[in-house]
Amino acid sequence: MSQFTKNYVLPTRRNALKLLSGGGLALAASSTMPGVTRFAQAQSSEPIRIGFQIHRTGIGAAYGRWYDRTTQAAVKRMNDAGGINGRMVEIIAEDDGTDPKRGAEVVEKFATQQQCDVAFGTLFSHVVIGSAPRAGELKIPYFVVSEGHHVASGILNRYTLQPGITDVKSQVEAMAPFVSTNLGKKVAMIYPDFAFGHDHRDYFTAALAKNGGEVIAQIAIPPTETSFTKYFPKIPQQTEVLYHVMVGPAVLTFVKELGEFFGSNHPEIFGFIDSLEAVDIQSPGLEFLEGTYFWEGNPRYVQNNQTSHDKMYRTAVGVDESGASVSDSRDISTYAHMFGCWETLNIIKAGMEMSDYQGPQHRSRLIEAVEDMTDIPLSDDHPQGAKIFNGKTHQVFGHQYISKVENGRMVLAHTTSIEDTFYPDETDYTTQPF
Amino acid sequence: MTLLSTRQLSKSFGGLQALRNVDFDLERGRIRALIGPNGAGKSTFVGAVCGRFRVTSGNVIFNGNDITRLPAHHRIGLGIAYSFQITSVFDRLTVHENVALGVRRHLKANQERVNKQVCAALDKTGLRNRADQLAGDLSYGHQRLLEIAMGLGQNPQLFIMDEPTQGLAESEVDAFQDLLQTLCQETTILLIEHNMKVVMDCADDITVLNFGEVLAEGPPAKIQKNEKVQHAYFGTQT
Amino acid sequence: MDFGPHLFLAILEGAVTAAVISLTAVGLSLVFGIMRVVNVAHGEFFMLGAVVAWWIATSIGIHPALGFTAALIIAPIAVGAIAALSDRLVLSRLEYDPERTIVATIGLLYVFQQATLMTFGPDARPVEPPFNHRLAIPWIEISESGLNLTWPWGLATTSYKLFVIGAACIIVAALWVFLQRTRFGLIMRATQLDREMATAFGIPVRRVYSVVFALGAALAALGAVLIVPVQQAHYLMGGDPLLLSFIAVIIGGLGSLPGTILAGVIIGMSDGIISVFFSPTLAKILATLLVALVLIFRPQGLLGRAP
Amino acid sequence: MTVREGLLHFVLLGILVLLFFVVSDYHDGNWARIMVLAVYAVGYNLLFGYTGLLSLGHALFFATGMYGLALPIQHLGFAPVPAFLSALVCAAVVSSAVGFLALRTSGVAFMIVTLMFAQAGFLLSLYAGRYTRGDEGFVIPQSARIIAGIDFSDPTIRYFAAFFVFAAAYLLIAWLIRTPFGKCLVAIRENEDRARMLGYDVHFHKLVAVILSGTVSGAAGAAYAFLFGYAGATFASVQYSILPLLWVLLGGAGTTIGPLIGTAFAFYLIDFSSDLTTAHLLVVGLAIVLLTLFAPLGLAGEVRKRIVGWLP
Repeated sequence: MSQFTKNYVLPTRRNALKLLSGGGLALAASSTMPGVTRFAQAQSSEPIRIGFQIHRTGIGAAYGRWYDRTTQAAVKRMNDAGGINGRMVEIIAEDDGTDPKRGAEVVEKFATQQQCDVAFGTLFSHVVIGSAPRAGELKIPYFVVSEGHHVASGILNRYTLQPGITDVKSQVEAMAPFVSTNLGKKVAMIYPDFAFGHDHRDYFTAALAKNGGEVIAQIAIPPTETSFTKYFPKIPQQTEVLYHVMVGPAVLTFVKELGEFFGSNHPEIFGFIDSLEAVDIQSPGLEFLEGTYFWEGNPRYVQNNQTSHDKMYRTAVGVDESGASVSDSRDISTYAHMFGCWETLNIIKAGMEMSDYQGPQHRSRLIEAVEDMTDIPLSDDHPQGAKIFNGKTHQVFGHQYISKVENGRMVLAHTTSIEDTFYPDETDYTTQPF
Repeated sequence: MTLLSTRQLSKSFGGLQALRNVDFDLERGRIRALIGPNGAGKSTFVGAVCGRFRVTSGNVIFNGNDITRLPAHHRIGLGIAYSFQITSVFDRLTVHENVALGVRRHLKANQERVNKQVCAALDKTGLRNRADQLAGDLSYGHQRLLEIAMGLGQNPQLFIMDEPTQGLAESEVDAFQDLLQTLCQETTILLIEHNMKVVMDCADDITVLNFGEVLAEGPPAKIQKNEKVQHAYFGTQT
Repeated sequence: MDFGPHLFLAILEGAVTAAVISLTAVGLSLVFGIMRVVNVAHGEFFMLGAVVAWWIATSIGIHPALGFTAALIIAPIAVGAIAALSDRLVLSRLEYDPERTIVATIGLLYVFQQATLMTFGPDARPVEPPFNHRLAIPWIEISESGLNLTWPWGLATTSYKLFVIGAACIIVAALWVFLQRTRFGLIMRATQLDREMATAFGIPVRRVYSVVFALGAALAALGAVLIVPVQQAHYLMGGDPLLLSFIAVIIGGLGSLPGTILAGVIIGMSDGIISVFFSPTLAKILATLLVALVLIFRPQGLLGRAP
Repeated sequence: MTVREGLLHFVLLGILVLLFFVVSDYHDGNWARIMVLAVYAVGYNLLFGYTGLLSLGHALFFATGMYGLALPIQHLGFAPVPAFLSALVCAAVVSSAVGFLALRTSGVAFMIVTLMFAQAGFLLSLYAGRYTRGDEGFVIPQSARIIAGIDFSDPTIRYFAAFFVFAAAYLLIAWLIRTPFGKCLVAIRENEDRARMLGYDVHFHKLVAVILSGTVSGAAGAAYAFLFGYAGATFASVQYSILPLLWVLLGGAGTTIGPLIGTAFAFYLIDFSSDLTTAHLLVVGLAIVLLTLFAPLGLAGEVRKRIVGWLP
């Protein structure tokens, strides 16, 4: 049936699209057109449809599963509280295979087939960058949860926003003062040899130099590598701090072999938790990590000063005190990243309420509403911490956590200020027309 | 006039000397049969002439030009046609297309002339009414004829046939012999053949190979009486 | 690290990789040599071996050594059974047509991968090694005062990695004896030489093929069980072993088992050693091009016979 | 070209034009993508389906076209048309080099050599991350996707641009296989030795086939980058070498319409099955196995065998 109606309305929709591309004025006009208003009213009892681009298969599947759980929990909480503007929220999840081509297809499907209001939830950078052009062309707001610097760097478009998770550039730059002050000045970096690792390499090297330290070795590990020991001899002996970040299914091997290489006699070690995301820190072979430091987007273990917000969030998603699933203690969450889904959904809700969002004709109003946001206080909606949103770069900034491994648990050792994560704007999306 | 000659042609595969200093001359317009026991080097010899592999030493001269170093397709282009010992037609193509492939190579894209020549070759071999069948669906005898037709389509100056009557029924062999007689008016034929009746009836001259060397050469009557040949060849056969 | 110890460490690491590649590649080579089919799903049998090993080790769970030993026996058998079933249901019905089996095994690859994702999940899961000690390795240095025994920083391996190398050697040797000295080995070689002739001599070729396919898969699984305490079981882990063992089979010379093993060792070792001299990704690029060039200038492989 | 074949091509292309006005926006978008990817399959089909050479490295050509267009736009400020020409030249050069070296081998060795070259290309695109942004890739901004004031990110323009590229590639191959050259390729596929002994320069024909196939594949990569605004190393990975093989085999190797049918079939198989179940690749895998069991010649190949024997 839907096929027929679609055929029927098609010509007018096409004209509308042409009008839209004609300029901003046409947009304003179209929302006052009687036909469109009727359409909006008819829709108002319908649920708000959020297209969820999920890495269910492919290399991102371990993250995708927890992004899914967090998203479902956030939406349940939202609907229990009455939904958005009185309408229920419905998640339309579609697998992107962690592939940029399929990712773009999925965004198209959300926009043109599933009639989603917004698209949301992508983690892996290449999928974001492959999909974002289509989101911009189809004029569907695209809320990513990727921690990539791609949004703030200005290569994407006005329809792509990252309001729920900080980007790698601000994370890395905020780490440099801590590393050089507390751990050592001479740093060797190990990172994966692709864009994500290159961001670490470039931003950290520069930031460390600013803080009086020096990167004395940059060791890039080829992607798809499964054995790592052979690269470790390239770590200079005078290294004071080893900085590691690794992603993918082989991360545990990486960390274990690091331990076997050094034995008991290792330099200070500072890692991004990506190297052990979804992996139990008490796995055999990881004992050497005792006393080393990790960046955490959100502390995996319950801390002494746990906020009520974290408690509520943990319970809602079903994560225990050690960051594992409450139903299976061996199933470790991607706790440092997945809060981004929760918080992004709450931003979408807030934006829709502020802009009195009624349907796709209000998409640009929704984006403007989000762009207008600045201070985001710590709350149940934002359990990871307070944040500041930069409407120009479409990127949020927030606290970063550094934990130390003590007795096989990660204990919070330092929290950076939000200001530590700032860097000069590289773009201004608000100057782009809708 | 000599069409094809070889001088001191030798070929060894690994340790095996398949051809040893073969001197050979073939006059234009004749039918020459190449005989010899199994493993005598007959197929190796024609392979060397066609350029299916590199010879170890010696020369091949065609039409007065040394073609020893030319690749196979180049030699075919000069006017040599070769029909395979083991039927080697394009199974999944039509009979017409099988022949047309050979015709088109030298006539290029002129569709009309190609068709004409294909039909002529099919007429001569009696395959005209099967032109649209897939070659793979033909009977074995017809496939052998198709091999001949493919060679004819190329309008060759020299037509090398490697055991064309192998596996044919007696009536088919008779028909082939008739065909051979008509062909010799337009081309020179070098024939590897086991069927002695065909050889004796059709060949103008016979070359006998044994252990990679030329054992004897001459008209059929003379070869039949040659003692060495009888010993090496007929002796083992009968 | 000094050059000498660095190279030595790279060789040790390369030997572990070589051991696993050789086992996996020998499995592929058997299938390729005897059945003349390219099994694109071979890497998935490797993956299944690792996953089954994880499953056995965690469900037994008394002592890691017990779980591991059980996995070492059960996983290859289980994976072999899955392979035999695939052969019966799919490959034999395709009459082992080369092109169609490539496509069909691509299909099987998806089926195995997805079934694993649905049941085992997307996480990389560790299997505890039966034993694992860090072994620091001494180094002899020549200085003015004569020979000195030193303990270079970072020069170490683990007892388990040495075990992997040893076990792979034993398994390959056992396989060699099996193929050369047993009746079934003879039947397999006869089938490889001439399928029609083997049929004529009353060899049940279909059944031989099933067994060969199962044996090939079991060898891949065995390689996976050996390596899974070092790496982890993950549903996408089959890609690399497939690629590397595929290369080993071709470089070694089609159907030549010694060639395959030699190539497996060369590929594994060069993977380690080239990384000493070049930046890692560049090393991978060079190694890849090297494989291509070997094949271009010696298409029959290292130990294959010239056509 | 016979009348009925011409009619078939005309009807097929006509259907693709009509399709735009009949189906919904969503399927318009899908078909634009399918047509671009089908160009890739058409290029692959020339080598695999018509010449009988099984390459496992075509992602190299696709990615060469993609980067050949995207890098000059990104870093050298090329306009789209020169960038597209640059893509074609790059793809032609790379495929000539690969063809020159790889054609010294045949059979399985050819598969591996092409696979290795593609793998080296993939790693190179990561290694040159400074320019390519590696796996993450980069966006070709909408402002760079305008030719003579026509915005190629507009759905209608995109659809017909994709159609134009597809029609060009499709008709090129449909014409080529009717020429003596194309017929010789088929002869090489059927029986290389026989073709040589009919006097054809087999090596030359194969080399030209590799170059043509690689260049058409490169054109597909360039069109993909230009029409969908993204270039990334994923498209150079081994998976994207396997895909055209799969599409061509599903659709029918050595048929002109097979690549389009196979690409569309595989696309909708994934699209529909991911609506039905999260285990959509399981469905895809089973479908592939079942097709090889019961329709070994591919969809168009089976149609040719059972119903219309003249299908080109």
